[in-house]
Amino acid sequence: MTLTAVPPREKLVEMYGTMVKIRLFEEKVFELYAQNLVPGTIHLYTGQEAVAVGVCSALRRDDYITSTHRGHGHCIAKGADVKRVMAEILGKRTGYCKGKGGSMHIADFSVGMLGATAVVGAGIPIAAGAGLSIKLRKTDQVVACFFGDGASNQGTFHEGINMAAIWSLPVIFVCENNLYAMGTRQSMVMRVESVAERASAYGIPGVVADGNDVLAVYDATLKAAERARKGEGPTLIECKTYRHRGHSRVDPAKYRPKEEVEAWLARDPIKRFREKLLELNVLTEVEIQQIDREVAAEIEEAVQYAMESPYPAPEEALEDVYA
Amino acid sequence: MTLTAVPPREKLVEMYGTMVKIRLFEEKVFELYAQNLVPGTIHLYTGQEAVAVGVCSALRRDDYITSTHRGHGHCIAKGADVKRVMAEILGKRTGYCKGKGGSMHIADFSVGMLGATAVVGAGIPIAAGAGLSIKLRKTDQVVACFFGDGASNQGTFHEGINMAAIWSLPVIFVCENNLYAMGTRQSMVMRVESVAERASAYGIPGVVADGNDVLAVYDATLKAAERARKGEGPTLIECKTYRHRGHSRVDPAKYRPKEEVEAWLARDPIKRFREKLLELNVLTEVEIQQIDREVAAEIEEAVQYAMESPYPAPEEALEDVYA
Amino acid sequence: MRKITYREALREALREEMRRDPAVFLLGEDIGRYWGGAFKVTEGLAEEFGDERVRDTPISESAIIGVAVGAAITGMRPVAEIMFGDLTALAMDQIANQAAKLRYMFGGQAKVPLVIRTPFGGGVNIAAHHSQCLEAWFMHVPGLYVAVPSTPYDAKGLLKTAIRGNNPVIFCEHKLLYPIEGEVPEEEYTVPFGVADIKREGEDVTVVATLYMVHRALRAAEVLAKEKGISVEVVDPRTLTPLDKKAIINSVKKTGRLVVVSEDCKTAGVTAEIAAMVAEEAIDYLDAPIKRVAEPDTPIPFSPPLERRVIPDEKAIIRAVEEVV
Amino acid sequence: MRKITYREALREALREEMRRDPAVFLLGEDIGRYWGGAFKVTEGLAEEFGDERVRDTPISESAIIGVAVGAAITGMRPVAEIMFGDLTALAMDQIANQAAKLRYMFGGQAKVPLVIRTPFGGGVNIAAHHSQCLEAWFMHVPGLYVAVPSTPYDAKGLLKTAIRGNNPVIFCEHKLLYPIEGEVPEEEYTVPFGVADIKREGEDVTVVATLYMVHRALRAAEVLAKEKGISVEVVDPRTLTPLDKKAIINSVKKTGRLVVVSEDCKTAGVTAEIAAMVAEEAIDYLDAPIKRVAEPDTPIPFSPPLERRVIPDEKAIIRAVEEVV
Ligand SMILES: Cc1ncc(C[n+]2csc(CCOP(=O)(O)OP(=O)(O)O)c2C)c(N)n1
Ligand SMILES: Cc1ncc(C[n+]2csc(CCOP(=O)(O)OP(=O)(O)O)c2C)c(N)n1
Ligand SMILES: [Mg+2]
Ligand SMILES: [Mg+2]
Repeated sequence: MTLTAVPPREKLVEMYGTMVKIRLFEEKVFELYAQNLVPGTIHLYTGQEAVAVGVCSALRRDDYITSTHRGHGHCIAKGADVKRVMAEILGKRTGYCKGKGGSMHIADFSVGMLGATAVVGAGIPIAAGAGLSIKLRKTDQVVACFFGDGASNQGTFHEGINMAAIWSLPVIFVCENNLYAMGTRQSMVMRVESVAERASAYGIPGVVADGNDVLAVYDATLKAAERARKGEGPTLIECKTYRHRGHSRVDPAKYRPKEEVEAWLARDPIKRFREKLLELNVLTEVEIQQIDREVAAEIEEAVQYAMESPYPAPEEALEDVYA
Repeated sequence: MTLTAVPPREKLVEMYGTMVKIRLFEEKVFELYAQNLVPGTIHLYTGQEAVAVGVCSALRRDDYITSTHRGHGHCIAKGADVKRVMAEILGKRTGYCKGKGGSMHIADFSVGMLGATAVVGAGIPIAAGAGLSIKLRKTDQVVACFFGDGASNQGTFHEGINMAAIWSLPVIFVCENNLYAMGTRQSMVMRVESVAERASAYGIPGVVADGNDVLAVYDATLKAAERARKGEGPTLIECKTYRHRGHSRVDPAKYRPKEEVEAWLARDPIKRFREKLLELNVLTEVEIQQIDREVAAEIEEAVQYAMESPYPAPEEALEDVYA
Repeated sequence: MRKITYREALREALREEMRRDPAVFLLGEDIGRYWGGAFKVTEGLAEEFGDERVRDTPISESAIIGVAVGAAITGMRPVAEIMFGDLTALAMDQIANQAAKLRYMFGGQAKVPLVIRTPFGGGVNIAAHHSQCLEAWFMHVPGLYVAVPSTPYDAKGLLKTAIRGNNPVIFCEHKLLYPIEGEVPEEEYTVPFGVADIKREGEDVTVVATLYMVHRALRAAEVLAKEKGISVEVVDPRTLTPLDKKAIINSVKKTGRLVVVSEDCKTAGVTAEIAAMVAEEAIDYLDAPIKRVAEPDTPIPFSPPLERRVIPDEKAIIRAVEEVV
Repeated sequence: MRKITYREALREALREEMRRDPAVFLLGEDIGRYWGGAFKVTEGLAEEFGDERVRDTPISESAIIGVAVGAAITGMRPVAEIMFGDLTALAMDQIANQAAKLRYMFGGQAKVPLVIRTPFGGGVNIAAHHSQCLEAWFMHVPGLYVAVPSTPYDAKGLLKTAIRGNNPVIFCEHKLLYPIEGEVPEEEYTVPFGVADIKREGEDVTVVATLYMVHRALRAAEVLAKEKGISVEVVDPRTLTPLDKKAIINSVKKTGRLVVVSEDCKTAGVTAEIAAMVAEEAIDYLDAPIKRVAEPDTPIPFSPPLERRVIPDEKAIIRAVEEVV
């Protein structure tokens, strides 16, 4: 593919740093989970970093995103503070949602992260609604709406994208196709090759991007955002990617063929981007190691912050029901 | 279009008779409605006769159909007795549903008419389910599922057709595109020209048929049914048609341009079929008049039957909740 | 005072709030210039405010609410119409799991100022898919408010409160109420949530009723007063969430007898919660069993004699009152 | 007698009924050979019965139920799984307006032998979208049955009854019950609908509880007996529709005191209907106000101390019992 624009150096460096940040964050969450320090369940973003980072890097801070059960990466990519994300995941009062939401419901409205819904597909019309709000308020923001391949079989996908299409709303629908919805392979539940093909049912462009190539995702998003800001309506971008681990918690993901897993691990988005940056002479090995170390320190700090934060008091359960 | 098969003479005659039967039935319902004899609301099928008759003529008696709020025509075309349809519409105990269903919920399971649902789009997955039942029971029946252009924006359209597609269920999805959902023109709520285009999102054939040409509909259905019986899965047939009257009851349908209405009235499916039959020498003017008279008599009889039938007793309201 | 219909009262509330606040907009099926709403509540509003703010939607109930939620959490004040209350079932996830819960899940970050207007109720022979009263489902959803206006005055005042508030509201209308007339002042006013209205004072029995049943209860009270000398107090909660428990309990303290009337199916319906609340919090004031008047547990049938059988009428209310006095 | 888990009991019921009747088949998300159901209830069944009869579906809750309805009215006996009870909201129209009403609307022409299995309940810190108890919504839908097994024995026996019956059933399971063990005979048996089970006999107070709350009520009863000498009778209705009113009333006649315990949100929940029913039909036997123990009206929070605060525990039950004796 040809890129419309290679981002400037600082942007590239920042993108790399954010990808590493998500990766290390998730590895830490997994570790803490294994130590029984994370309540509930978790759905790690490991392997899909290029999608969240590619998309969010092409957005402005005042743009919106909506997220899913697999949302840590989206959150961090949009600019949320890892300290408070980690605190939320551990159920602490200092978390973004004061411990009420947890892993599946993180939100940070201050950076335009409109929250994760754990009902698969439910965020799609909500994102369209944020788009309608933008249109009615006449700002030039856009909304990026993340969802999975599995979500694209929900009625909300159809209704939400259709509404965004007919009203030319500034929404970028980002399908992260990681080939599976839990143990269900895409080919078991769809008779089309790519989710992007479904865009034609709504008269909008459907684009397939290499979801393990952050620059490809960035580029596709930039184009879609431009289109959206011009009032030309939504785009559906399907990012082909893969989750490195099981669906959630302890899922060993035995339903995936070994060769498939290996092939995708070989296409690790961070490894690829690192190579690219070296190739383009944007960063040296030494600089990369430096970034990796800094990010690791930031994550350590986040863990410490989260671990030291207090739990909410029981009576706080009764707050925030009504405004 | 080229027809795969022109039906035999008796079939053509029967098709003509059924179309007239639906037309006269609906005119009678309208008349009775104006006289305050029909409780509730009504959605007349007038103008769309070629669709129900074209589809049902291509089906076997043991095939199934599902229907909608605009279902009188489907019912009659599938072989239900006009007497009992009329009785149901008047709320009589002798109606197919003992007066419990009324115009929007007629069913006649004895002819495979699995009932009308008044929730727009809700019949689509139900039809898919009847298709699954056929597959599991290993019969060679098929299901025809009627719904409107408006219904194709419902989540159930997406979910139901997708499920039928991935499982190759023997279902024919028949979209009766009469250009409007109540006062809402199709172009206001869809960014595609034809509903049939949406079939590609499910990897199934999408066909546009002239819904005012009974033979075109018949032909498209025959092909879809053959495909379905061979286990090749569903087809989406969009029948372009027009309702002659308003959406329901007293709707004067002022939202429709006069020229549009006139153009469509000029393409009246019964008039056209009548001309065709004369042209093909299947029927003479005299024979046609004879059929028209016989049908009119049958409708009169149905009205009389329905009018003379008793209302259900109040306590019958408490029956049929559970089997 | 001037009299206007319930329909006009609702329309006035919408018009006034749309004039007052540019963040208010309407969306729903056929609410715009081509139809004006299935029950004509929004008639004329597209002409005044344009198609952008009076927005016709596809037949996509779930997305209507979802889109409204997205707009609400980003600064707008959507008023969504679901054409028939029965069809809220199609949007139940967006209503109960999204609209109602986002604020809480996000630890108070979101405000969801969303009004969902929808007509409930039977009496017009349109059968099982267009006649239900489903308020009880929504009472069971924390994070939602449930408004149930029975008069033009309450309709206008409650709708304005709903639109100005910062929480999602299921605004329950009733098909048979649209044409009824009542006094509505020309001047600006609102009706607060959580404040019941004593629609008729009385001494012997408390009848709690909502929506169209308020009118049936009032007619029953009239008959009981005239024919039996029984004095009935009719309490209209006006909102089911928040529920004005105090007003109900105070009335029960006075009368010692409670009949709860609602048009929904009896089991686990509106009458269940009100009866249970009193049995829990005020049982000692009761001199007789609590009576519930509601629909039997059947879908709503089409044919007039059948439908009349299931919807509570004045006679059923009178019978219940006589049983407890 | 041998002991097996609730999960195994459910699986046995499915397996036996699938062997007995070729019309029985299963459908749902990830119920097949690749996962065996989110809670592993259907594990191994695809291997025995094949992918056609243990059918993995797309994530399309509304169509899962719709397809099941279509299959049910044409001769099959589908058992649909909705992965989490909260997600029934997505299929509410197909459940409440289609499955439950078709038979009635069509004047008895249709039979809808459809079982919808779904896990409700909290206690595992998965927050507002995966923790609710929503049985009350379904009690309010005529045409549906609502089963609420609390033990392996009841789970197996009720599920077999559900599958053999000719009506739609919401079969409510509970996440915390899956691993619990209980006695289940090797021999064939079924548990009828509408017959409550006295899980513990007692004299002083009737505690009606369902699902996981039965176990908390039993532990509370143990404590109360030991520490306070209060004798608690624990009544488990086992099905909420049909509800065994007689068993509840008989127990209240004996004890004169009623505490109703349920894990759902209090307002308009399960406890409301049971309390209201007794207030209406058996108030004269009561020597104290009815107490309801349920969740406060909040969504279910994620963090352990918050979640513990909202889900009724033994202490809350003990407190309620002490308040009425
Ligand atoms: C409506 C709904 N159905 C089912 C679930 C349970 N569930 C959680 S994640 C998931 C798979 C989602 O797959 P996909 O959309 O591809 O996202 P991924 O997990 O692959 O990121 C399922 C079935 C849910 N949370 N919501
Ligand atoms: C889910 C749902 N939404 C809204 C309605 C109200 N309604 C009844 S018919 C109708 C229009 C349907 O349009 P279409 O599907 O094109 O069928 P047509 O009436 O043109 O035959 C609407 C909106 C309904 N019954 N069900
Ligand atoms: Mg996936
Ligand atoms: Mg139409």
